[in-house]
Amino acid sequence: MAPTPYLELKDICKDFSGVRALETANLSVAPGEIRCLVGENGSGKSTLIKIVAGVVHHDRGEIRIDGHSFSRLHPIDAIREGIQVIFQDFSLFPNLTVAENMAMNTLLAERRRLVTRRRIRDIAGEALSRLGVELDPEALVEDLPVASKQLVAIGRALLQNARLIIMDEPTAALTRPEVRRLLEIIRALKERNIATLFVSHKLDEVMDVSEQITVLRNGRVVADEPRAAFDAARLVFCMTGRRIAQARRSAVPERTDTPLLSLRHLSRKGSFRDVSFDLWPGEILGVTGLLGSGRTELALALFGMEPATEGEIRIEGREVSIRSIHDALRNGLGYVPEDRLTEGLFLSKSLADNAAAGTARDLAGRLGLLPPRAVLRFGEDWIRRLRIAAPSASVPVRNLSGGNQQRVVLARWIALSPKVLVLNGPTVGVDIGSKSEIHAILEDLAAKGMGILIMSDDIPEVLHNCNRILLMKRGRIVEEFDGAATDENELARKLAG
Amino acid sequence: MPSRWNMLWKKNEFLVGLTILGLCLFVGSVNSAFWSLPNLFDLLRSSVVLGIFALGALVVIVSGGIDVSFTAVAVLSMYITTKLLLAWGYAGPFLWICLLSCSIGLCLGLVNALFISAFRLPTLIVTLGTMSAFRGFLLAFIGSNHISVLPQAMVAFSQWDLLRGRTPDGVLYSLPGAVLFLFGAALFTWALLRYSMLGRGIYALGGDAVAAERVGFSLSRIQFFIYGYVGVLAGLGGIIHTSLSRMANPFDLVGTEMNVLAAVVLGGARITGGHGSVPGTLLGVGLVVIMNNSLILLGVPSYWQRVAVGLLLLAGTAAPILLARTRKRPHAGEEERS
Amino acid sequence: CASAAETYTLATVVKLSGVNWFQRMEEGVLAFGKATGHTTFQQGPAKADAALQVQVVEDLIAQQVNALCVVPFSPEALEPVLKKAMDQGIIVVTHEASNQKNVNYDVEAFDNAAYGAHFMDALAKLMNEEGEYAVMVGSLTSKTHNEWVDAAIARQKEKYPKMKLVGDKIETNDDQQTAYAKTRELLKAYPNLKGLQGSSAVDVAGAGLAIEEMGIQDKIAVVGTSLVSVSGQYLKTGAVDMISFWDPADAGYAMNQVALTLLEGKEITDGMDLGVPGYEKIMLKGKVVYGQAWVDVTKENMDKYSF
Amino acid sequence: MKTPLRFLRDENGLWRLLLVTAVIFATLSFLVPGRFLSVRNFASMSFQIPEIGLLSIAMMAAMISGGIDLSAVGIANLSGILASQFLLHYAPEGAGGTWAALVVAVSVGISLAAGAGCGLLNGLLVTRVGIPPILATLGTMQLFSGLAIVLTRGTALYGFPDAFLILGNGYLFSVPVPLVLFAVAVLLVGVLLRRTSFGFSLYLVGTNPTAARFAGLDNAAILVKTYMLSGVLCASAGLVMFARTNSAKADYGVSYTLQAILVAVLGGTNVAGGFGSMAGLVLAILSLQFLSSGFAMLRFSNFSKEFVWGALLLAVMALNVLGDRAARKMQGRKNGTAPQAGGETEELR
Ligand SMILES: Nc1ncnc2c1ncn2[C@@H]1O[C@H](COP(=O)(O)OP(=O)(O)OP(=O)(O)O)[C@@H](O)[C@H]1O
Ligand SMILES: Nc1ncnc2c1ncn2[C@@H]1O[C@H](COP(=O)(O)OP(=O)(O)OP(=O)(O)O)[C@@H](O)[C@H]1O
Ligand SMILES: [Mg+2]
Ligand SMILES: [Mg+2]
Repeated sequence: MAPTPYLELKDICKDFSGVRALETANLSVAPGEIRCLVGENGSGKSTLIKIVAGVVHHDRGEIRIDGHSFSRLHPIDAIREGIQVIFQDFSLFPNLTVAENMAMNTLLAERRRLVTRRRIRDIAGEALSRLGVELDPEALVEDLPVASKQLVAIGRALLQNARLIIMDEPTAALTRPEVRRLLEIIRALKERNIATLFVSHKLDEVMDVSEQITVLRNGRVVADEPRAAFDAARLVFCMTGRRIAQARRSAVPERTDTPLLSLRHLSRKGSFRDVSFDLWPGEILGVTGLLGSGRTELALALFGMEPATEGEIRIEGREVSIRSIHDALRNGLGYVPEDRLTEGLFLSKSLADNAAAGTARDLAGRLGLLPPRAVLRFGEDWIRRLRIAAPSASVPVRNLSGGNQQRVVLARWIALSPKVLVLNGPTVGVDIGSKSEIHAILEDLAAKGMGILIMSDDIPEVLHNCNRILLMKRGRIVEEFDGAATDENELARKLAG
Repeated sequence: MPSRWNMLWKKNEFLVGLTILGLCLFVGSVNSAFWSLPNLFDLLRSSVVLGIFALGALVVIVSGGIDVSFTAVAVLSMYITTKLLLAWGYAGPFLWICLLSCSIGLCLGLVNALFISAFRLPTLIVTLGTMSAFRGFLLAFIGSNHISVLPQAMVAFSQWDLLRGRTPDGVLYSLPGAVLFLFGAALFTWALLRYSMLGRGIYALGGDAVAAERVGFSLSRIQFFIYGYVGVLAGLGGIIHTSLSRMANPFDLVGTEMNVLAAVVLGGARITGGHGSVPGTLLGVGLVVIMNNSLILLGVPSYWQRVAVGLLLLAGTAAPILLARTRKRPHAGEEERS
Repeated sequence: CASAAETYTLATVVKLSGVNWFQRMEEGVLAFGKATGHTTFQQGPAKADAALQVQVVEDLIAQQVNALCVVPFSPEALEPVLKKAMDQGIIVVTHEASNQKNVNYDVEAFDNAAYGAHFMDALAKLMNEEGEYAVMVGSLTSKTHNEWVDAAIARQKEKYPKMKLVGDKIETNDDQQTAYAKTRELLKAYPNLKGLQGSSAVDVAGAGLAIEEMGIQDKIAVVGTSLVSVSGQYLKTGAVDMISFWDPADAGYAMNQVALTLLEGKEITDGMDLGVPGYEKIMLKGKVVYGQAWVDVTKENMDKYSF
Repeated sequence: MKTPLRFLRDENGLWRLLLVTAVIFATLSFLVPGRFLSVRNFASMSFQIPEIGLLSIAMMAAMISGGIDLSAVGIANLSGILASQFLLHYAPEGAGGTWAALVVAVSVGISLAAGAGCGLLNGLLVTRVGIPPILATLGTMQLFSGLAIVLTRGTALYGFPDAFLILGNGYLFSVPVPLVLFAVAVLLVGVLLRRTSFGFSLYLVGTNPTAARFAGLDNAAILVKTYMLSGVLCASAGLVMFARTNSAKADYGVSYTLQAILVAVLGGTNVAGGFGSMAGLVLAILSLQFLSSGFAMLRFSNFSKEFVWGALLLAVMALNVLGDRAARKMQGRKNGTAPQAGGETEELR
């Protein structure tokens, strides 16, 4: 028989000013159990987690932790009960060093009044070695790339005395080796009778690590069964209520005589070296590689943020100089950034404002006049075109789920109709349903002749959507694959090897 | 691995230090009197009150807030203290005077904390409101007279020197004991920010308030501490200012808050929160004090002095930024607002 | 249409509310009200700023007072608003603004040039008519302060050739600590400094404190405008040698008296007695009424003054 | 069915501010009946509002961009003094006719251009050099007012031709000219902020400069233009101020800086950037002016006015928070309304 659960949620309800986020949700986690929580964007996963963490208070229902019942849980209560949370947005301190961030939870849990550098260094050193990654403990977190931030957030939660570690999409920004390492850690935690509640949109991870799976849909638990009861198709069906087939990209564009974009020997000191490739109209080209392989830097160079120092860029055969974002825009290059929340969105502004951010000048009439209504109509137009789930174009994008937020960023760029669109991690943190819809949007754009460059380490994503895939390592392109002729295992092996 | 030298160039304290050194060399080359011991003592004395205020402002800025009310708190607490003591005919030691002023400052600081914590209002708004309200309250209801006959202990305090000397032409110079208060406050603040969990909490709050709450810091406790502490420092600065100038002038100090904030930001604290250090702040204070106390030595014509202060302030702010930029990767610091 | 039995409202507007100087003036203003039975009151801006003072006057015009007695922060800035007041039939009397145009009369305690020159005479005497001296002004934009020091400098050039001005005009921002710090800096830049003239009431207090701390009370002569309540302690120790002022209460009283005289339809005449010390026999020059009301205070006679 | 709720729950607290303003107005009308509700008082207030109003708009523009403009008064004085020097040289007091009108027009142009120039300097210091706005404008504040002192040697310039004085004291169809100027500025800047692509971009840059850069907006250009706009507004405030006082001096209006910040903040401008509305600003000015004039009539000292201003700011802001909380509770009970901004996470900040 199942042991008494460590954490037990009964009939939890939560409304956000009229929006029902959770409706009688039930969840229990036994000591040492590995439980996965899945569901579409906006199904209530993060809300449930925030309630357990004490940062959001539930309206109705019961929370029991280790036998204690809480009517109003505060963050410090949850922490004292042994719950550690890796939040979806990391909740790190950008101004502090890696070591200080990693030590923070432990120090707080130990209820220390005073701290020394040595103590911080020791805690961080231990966490880093447990994670098995190399990070400069003295680096400021704000200077780190997203993936390293995610690692810090994970390391911070791996306390000695934790009883349950909750991970809200901890792998969104990680590449394979780190993911594998994390899954190992989760199993090792189990050895020490520490339970894990794991949220992910990457179903292969879920299937790999979980013992129990809980599926949320529209704030209700629609399935709660052992891992063995699911296969991938059933899981997707439970989550979305429909069947989603992953088709490989079918249309291979005909090559015209000039490539849309061609790079020759593009280099930037310390970032990437001697990068050459062609992108043809209608083609979707994938660039993949591990953390620090120079993918993002290459994308930033194409967008003029960190211009290349050597080599040439040609657009439709014409050599162009891209020294600034302005140059990039003028030459028809668009860029969907990696970090949606800080680089992509104006969180407190409306959906319409976000969508129109790039096009305001074109939308404006004579004298640069731009009536708010025109912006709103523009937003509503894109809600329809990209099927964004939002009550209206005037809601702040903060209130949208990840997948829909990503569509808003896409709308902004599609509206500018660039010749080449560079997407850095286009579906990070997006649920499987939305993901395939976003892919369909990209496919559609390619069909209309746009050249699309996807920077991603999501192997299925590049494999299923790209005509060709370039593998980057240490700033160089080391190999090229044909999307149709490669399989996942081969690519994964090459990536890691 | 970055070399030690490169690490140094990244440190704001180092860059501000270089800027100060440059300024000193310049002033010293124009007028060698700059390098004298009396001048050093004068600069230190001028730093005391500014420095104490700056330490408070630093703590607030690190926590991601801005406080513009501390000068009003300082004036209100020192004036009430002085009035009360005169009414009581107090003749005891300076310590109790200090404590009284600090306690009044504490109460006023807690008023700030109450609004900031209970209503979660932006700090600038709250302190702008309390600044106006405190000063208005003082002048409308407590008094607006200069008081130039102070309690004996305050006068004695202003005459307490650590070191004394006489120049060849027979001029006395001295290092006032008040600098000990600055050093003490600086040491305490430094240790607090660096070695206490409370201090770490202040940095955490400035880095990301939501995250700080999530890892289990009690935001309201931290905020009550911060604004209370600023109040205490303001009370301390106010009473020292009054004692050193041997006059309680209710029109004093208010209006200098921007200079204090400038000193703190010059010293490397980021106005957006999360960054800043006590050594950096002291350097920033030093820079401002040297700037303001060298114009006559430099022989700047009086009509040009304000222009000179403006240019020096801009140069002093720009220098560390530009120095840092020459050392950074080319793209960093590109037109990005901080 | 003003009948003799009517009570008038006379408003006095000062540069800055609350400071000792203008509180003393308020005493005179209120005393006048008490003595005559008319409504008198005093207002002023909360900060020393010409623009705010204009607003205070605006508001008083809106309140339809009968007379305005104004101590302008910046006379020029008040011209239009005072004109507006006069256009509406309000009697306007000013103080410390001998060049004011839109007034019925301006009341001066004395002639500024003479007052400034008298400081130089005092300073020269204390310095044995030789050596370096410096001058301070509250702000470079303050008209009276600059007139006083300009007159003093002119007097020195004319009568005391062995004296020498150093360090330009020092600006103290009407702040005692600035005056203190500037004095110390001055003495470093000019170690042979022998004399100092202050203008704002806190100038000599700041200088006095610096000088007392440096132990050079006997080497430096300090004179300037101030009040006993502000600088008395330094007069006592000799750090400050002489301060001068005119009694603001008397000036306030005199202004109100002039205004009331006009309201009652009478005339101001040369040699007239305004009923307060220093203004018993006024001198009328155009629209300016001069008294002989400055007071010199030294260690010896300081106990006579309580403000 | 939104109307009753909207009163409690509006994004920028505009309705509540309107209510507060109305209450202040009503109270003072009651306390000083004859005089507060008099034509004279309204005339007086309408002459006082424009200077601080123009400066507040300038401050609000800078604050929307995520910065601040502490040099506002310095710009007003410096640009006004440059214009005055030109004016006094070519058309001294008493000059009339078309020549004077022409000179006045040119000097207005000079002043606005100087304001734009000062704003340009601020903008460049912030964007190119990278100095935080609060420090950059603190430095230029000293610089500008210092230059004003150098130019005038600290004395006042006065005696302008009548054609110029109209700007500060004249009437247009029995409305004071400065009020007309202010209204025009409110209208123009209001349209610029809310109904042009520039304004649209400005709000975005103020909200999140990084995202704005990634969206292809030219942050630097937008900020520079904003500081120039702020400079021009300050210059026009300077013109009104100098025309009203018939004189120009380096230290006029030094206390306006904090007042302008107070007005902007009371009007709902977000100090962190990205939010601020003209309607809020106008309401804030009105409420402070009512208090100011009303208190003068009650013969309260100007210090108590300062006290009440501060208290008012705190009260209005606290009221906003309490109102939002109440509204959220009510909305929670009624189910099914559309989601609103804010929410739990907002409260955490
Ligand atoms: N702070 C909030 N204010 C208002 N509504 C909220 C808030 N947080 C969540 N919601 C609503 O609650 C619902 C569930 O949100 P939640 O974040 O729990 O989803 P999720 O399952 O984590 O989605 P995702 O997969 O995108 O992370 C959403 O539809 C959202 O509209
Ligand atoms: N402040 C907020 N106000 C309203 N809704 C919110 C707020 N914050 C979050 N939400 C809601 O939370 C839901 C999910 O947001 P969150 O960023 O947690 O994504 P997530 O479910 O973890 O998913 P993913 O990253 O996979 O899209 C959204 O549907 C959104 O409506
Ligand atoms: Mg989530
Ligand atoms: Mg002497």
